[in-house]
Amino acid sequence: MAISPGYFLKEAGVSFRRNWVMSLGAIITIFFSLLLVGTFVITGILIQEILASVEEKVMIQVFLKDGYAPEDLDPLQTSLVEDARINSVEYVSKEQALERFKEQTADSPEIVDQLPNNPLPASLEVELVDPEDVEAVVVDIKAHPNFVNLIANPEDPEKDLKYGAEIIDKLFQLTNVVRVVVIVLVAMLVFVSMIFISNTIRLAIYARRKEIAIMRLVGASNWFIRMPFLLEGVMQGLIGAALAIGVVVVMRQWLVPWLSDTLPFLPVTLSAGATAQLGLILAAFGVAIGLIGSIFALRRYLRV
Amino acid sequence: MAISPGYFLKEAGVSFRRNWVMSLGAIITIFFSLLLVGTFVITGILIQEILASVEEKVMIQVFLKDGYAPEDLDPLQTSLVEDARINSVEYVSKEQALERFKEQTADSPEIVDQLPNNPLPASLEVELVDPEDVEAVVVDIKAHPNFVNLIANPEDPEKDLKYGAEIIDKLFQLTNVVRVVVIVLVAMLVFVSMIFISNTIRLAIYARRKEIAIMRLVGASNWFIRMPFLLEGVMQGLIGAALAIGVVVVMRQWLVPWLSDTLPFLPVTLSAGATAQLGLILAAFGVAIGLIGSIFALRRYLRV
Amino acid sequence: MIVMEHVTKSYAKDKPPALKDVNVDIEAGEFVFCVGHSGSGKSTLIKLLTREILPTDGTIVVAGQDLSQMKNWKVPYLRRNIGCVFQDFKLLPNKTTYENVAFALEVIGRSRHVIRTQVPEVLRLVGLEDKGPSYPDELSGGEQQRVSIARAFVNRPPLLLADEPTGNLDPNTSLGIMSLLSRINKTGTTVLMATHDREMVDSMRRRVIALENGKVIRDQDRGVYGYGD
Amino acid sequence: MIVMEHVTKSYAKDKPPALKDVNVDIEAGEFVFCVGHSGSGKSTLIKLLTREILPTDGTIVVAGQDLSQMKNWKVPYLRRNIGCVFQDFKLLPNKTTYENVAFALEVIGRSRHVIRTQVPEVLRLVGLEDKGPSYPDELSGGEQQRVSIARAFVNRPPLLLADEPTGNLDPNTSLGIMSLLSRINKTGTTVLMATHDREMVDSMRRRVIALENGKVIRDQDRGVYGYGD
Ligand SMILES: Nc1ncnc2c1ncn2[C@@H]1O[C@H](COP(=O)(O)OP(=O)(O)OP(=O)(O)O)[C@@H](O)[C@H]1O
Ligand SMILES: Nc1ncnc2c1ncn2[C@@H]1O[C@H](COP(=O)(O)OP(=O)(O)OP(=O)(O)O)[C@@H](O)[C@H]1O
Ligand SMILES: [Mg+2]
Ligand SMILES: [Mg+2]
Repeated sequence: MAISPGYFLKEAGVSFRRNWVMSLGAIITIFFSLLLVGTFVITGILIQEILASVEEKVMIQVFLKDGYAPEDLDPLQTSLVEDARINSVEYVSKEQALERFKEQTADSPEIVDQLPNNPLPASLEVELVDPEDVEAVVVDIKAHPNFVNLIANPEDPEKDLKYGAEIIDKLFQLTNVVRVVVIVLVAMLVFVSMIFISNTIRLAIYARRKEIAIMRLVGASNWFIRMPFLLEGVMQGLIGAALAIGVVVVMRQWLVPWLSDTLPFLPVTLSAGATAQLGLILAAFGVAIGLIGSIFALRRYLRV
Repeated sequence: MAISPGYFLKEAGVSFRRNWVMSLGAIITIFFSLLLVGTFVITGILIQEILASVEEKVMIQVFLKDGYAPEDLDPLQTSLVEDARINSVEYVSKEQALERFKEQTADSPEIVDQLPNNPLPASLEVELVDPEDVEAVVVDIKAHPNFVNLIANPEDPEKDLKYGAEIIDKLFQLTNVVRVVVIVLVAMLVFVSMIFISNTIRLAIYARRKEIAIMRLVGASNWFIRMPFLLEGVMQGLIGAALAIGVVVVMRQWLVPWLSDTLPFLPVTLSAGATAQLGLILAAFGVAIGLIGSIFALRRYLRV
Repeated sequence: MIVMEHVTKSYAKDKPPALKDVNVDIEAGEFVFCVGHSGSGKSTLIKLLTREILPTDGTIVVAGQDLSQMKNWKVPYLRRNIGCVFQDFKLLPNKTTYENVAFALEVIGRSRHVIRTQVPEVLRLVGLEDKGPSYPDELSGGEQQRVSIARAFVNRPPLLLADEPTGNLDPNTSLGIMSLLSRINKTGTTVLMATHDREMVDSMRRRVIALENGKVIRDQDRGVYGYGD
Repeated sequence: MIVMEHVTKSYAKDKPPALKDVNVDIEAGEFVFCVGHSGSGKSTLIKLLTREILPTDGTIVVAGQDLSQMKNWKVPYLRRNIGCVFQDFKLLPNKTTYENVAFALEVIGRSRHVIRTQVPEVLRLVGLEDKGPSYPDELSGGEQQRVSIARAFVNRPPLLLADEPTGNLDPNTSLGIMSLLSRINKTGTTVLMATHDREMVDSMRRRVIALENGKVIRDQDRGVYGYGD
């Protein structure tokens, strides 16, 4: 049975052209589904980045008592710098703290001028790699032997060790909710795409059910009948994906710059690598959707 | 030509049952499209509310000089209270201002204790109905005859009149971007729905093109041929909308309470009125999509 | 009833026309056979009369109306006055025998009462009284042909066109159908029938129009099938 | 070649069976007519032989294979050894005449070279050499029937089933097709043909199996059409 593989390609192509109304429908369907998936993935990436930039600003502050011994500070600072979970450790002197306070209360600078001396403590500002480690790091700092010598209130260390636990918790909750919502939406859309595509191919089979019956009567084997449908589905998936990728690339060119212009205080960027990855994902999705849709429709409507 | 109107209903129903594979496909399509539209509208409403609650916090502060004349203040306060654009006007005394400052700088309360006297001015806090009016109201306040008598720096009124112009601007930009994004997404989805539905009905017509040709040969008029398709489209739209409304109601019961539990610091509510309105919108959308999809498909594929 | 003047029909420019300069005049109440080889243009002639296709040239007048000048929206009303038995039956596949026949009445807005009495009657006439609930693909070829015949004259049209209505029927059933058509013709209906059935044509002795390669080569009252003898 | 033993086929429980206790034995190389009224079960018999439908009862053996026991995936290979002319033609509507005939060869994996030589030859045999590029709905009824015939024997199957292959043909063309079938039969192909054409059956004098209401009422070598005389 030397059936030339070219036969199926030819057949898929011919049916593609002759039934172009339906092929176009399937392509548009796949295109829009993938476009929506792509939009959501991009939105997801952007939100991730924005959240990440906010999370970065989460830090632990250790307030030092006036007149602490520098030889007590050094070991703590060194051990923090060596900690893999920690991104950076910055020392803020009393003068720097007052400077900052002035900036913060720029509304009523006269307050600072009225101060007889500098009441603000020096501090260490510890920035974390992953904000989720904050509690563990705090415990470690408290456990450091020099810690009690450095702070003003050894009996109540919470007073001198600030890390905005509440804000971090809220932020994590928000991040998680956003993540869950995005994942649910993408899953929903993929599901919808599958239903749409399987539906389209099912209708294509339905419209050609007489043809299929005739093929069977003439002695065509099951795979002979199925092959062109599978190829057609994959072709449609690929074309739909190509269109979607094109739009994503255009979006990256125009939409992302516009967004970061409009929202200069939020970091809106989409790297070329992420775009390429997204393109690959969409192409794979297109092929998978076309193939799974075809197989699903074939299984239900070409049971032999 | 007394064609019983029942004929078309019967015909639509029969074709509905006999071609249930395709009818189901169309219903699922409409259902998901409307569900997505609904989800977006709800998300839009929630975001609106959250933003509104943030916007409410935008206010104009007028700082009063120490020892101002109360008889100068009263006319200004009255005129502000009578202004329709203004929601509320609150007087904050010097003592209250210091109290607040203590709360804000709870980190370092020792600062306040070190102050020899209260350096903070009394103020009027003006809350607006619509934050967009802020510039106009500021101009009006400056133009008030008593204004110069009340403030510490008549030569530079900007110093004593604060309204966080930058923050407001940023907030407006964010709100507008979010609004544009939501509107674009909803428009895209409606468009996708239309394409999907018109595609489904087009395929239904395609699958029945022989039947239609035969009807023509037997002398059926154009409307006679079209009617059942239109009714079928509307029926499918209505069923799809009903399913979508059901899911929205369930979401309101379960998702919204969960969200406001998870994000207690954000005001997440969806009133019964808004839900009913959304239901009506979805039903209208379903019918419109079914009808427009049918008409579009009929016009293209039943040209007579 | 039917007047065709210099009618030519070409399906494609590069092929010889299916009908060439055909002149036919059929009076109301006549019974006419149209014979000819496979591909000689019989079905084309019938499709022209129902305005399924338009002639390339010439004029066709059916029941006083010029088909080339006719507005598109008027075509359904023309067709309601023409019963047509199609060579390939053209039954609606998702309607039963009963519904297929009833459809011709529903289309022209007949009441349910009329449908309920006329459909069973006409099914009895073609011998399908017990096939009412069967779908077309549950019927034998001959049975489908008879459903097509029943649908064509259930609304008693003044003109009946039949394209090889006995092609799939055994001689006995064919005879039954022919006597039915004769009876219908006697009530005043004009009948034009394309056929290959030599025996039938020869025994009926009606007017015969013979086509060959799209030309009328014979138009004879009380004629015979001819050819091949 | 074909052995049917006590074969019964009911389409629905509440209806009389379409075939009742049919016993038929056809040797390789025979030429057999199957005659009977419309609805007597001729097409049902042919559909049973291609395993388009399964019998309710009894055994059918075609080319040494028991059809009731046959695995589903083997059916295509059975059908490749049976040429079948269907009563309703069953042409693929979106393939041209040439492609429809070529399809029967593509399905069994014939090379392009074989297709290019055999298809035009067989089209010439049925008189359609110039209709190669036409789609089925551009052909006359008789032309479609001839395409169906051409497709059935383009791959020279050992068994040829023909369901009223001359129903839509004029007597001349019918004669041509019949002599073609005779020639095919002389090369060793078994031919079973359902028909209504009395003249044909009477003039050929071959074996005739007559059906009535699903029963074999006559099985006669060198028989005649019978009925209605
Ligand atoms: N739609 C079409 N497009 C192109 N050619 C066509 C079309 N319909 C018919 N023809 C050609 O026109 C010629 C006449 O066809 P017609 O159907 O009128 O023949 P007929 O006399 O009815 O034949 P038969 O007895 O076989 O039904 C044939 O050669 C056919 O191939
Ligand atoms: N799929 C089916 N379902 C139910 N009944 C059927 C089906 N196919 C055929 N029949 C019935 O079985 C009987 C025999 O049908 P068959 O097609 O075998 O007749 P036939 O001899 O070929 O007739 P014709 O000469 O008119 O083609 C008929 O009464 C028909 O209505
Ligand atoms: Mg014809
Ligand atoms: Mg039959």
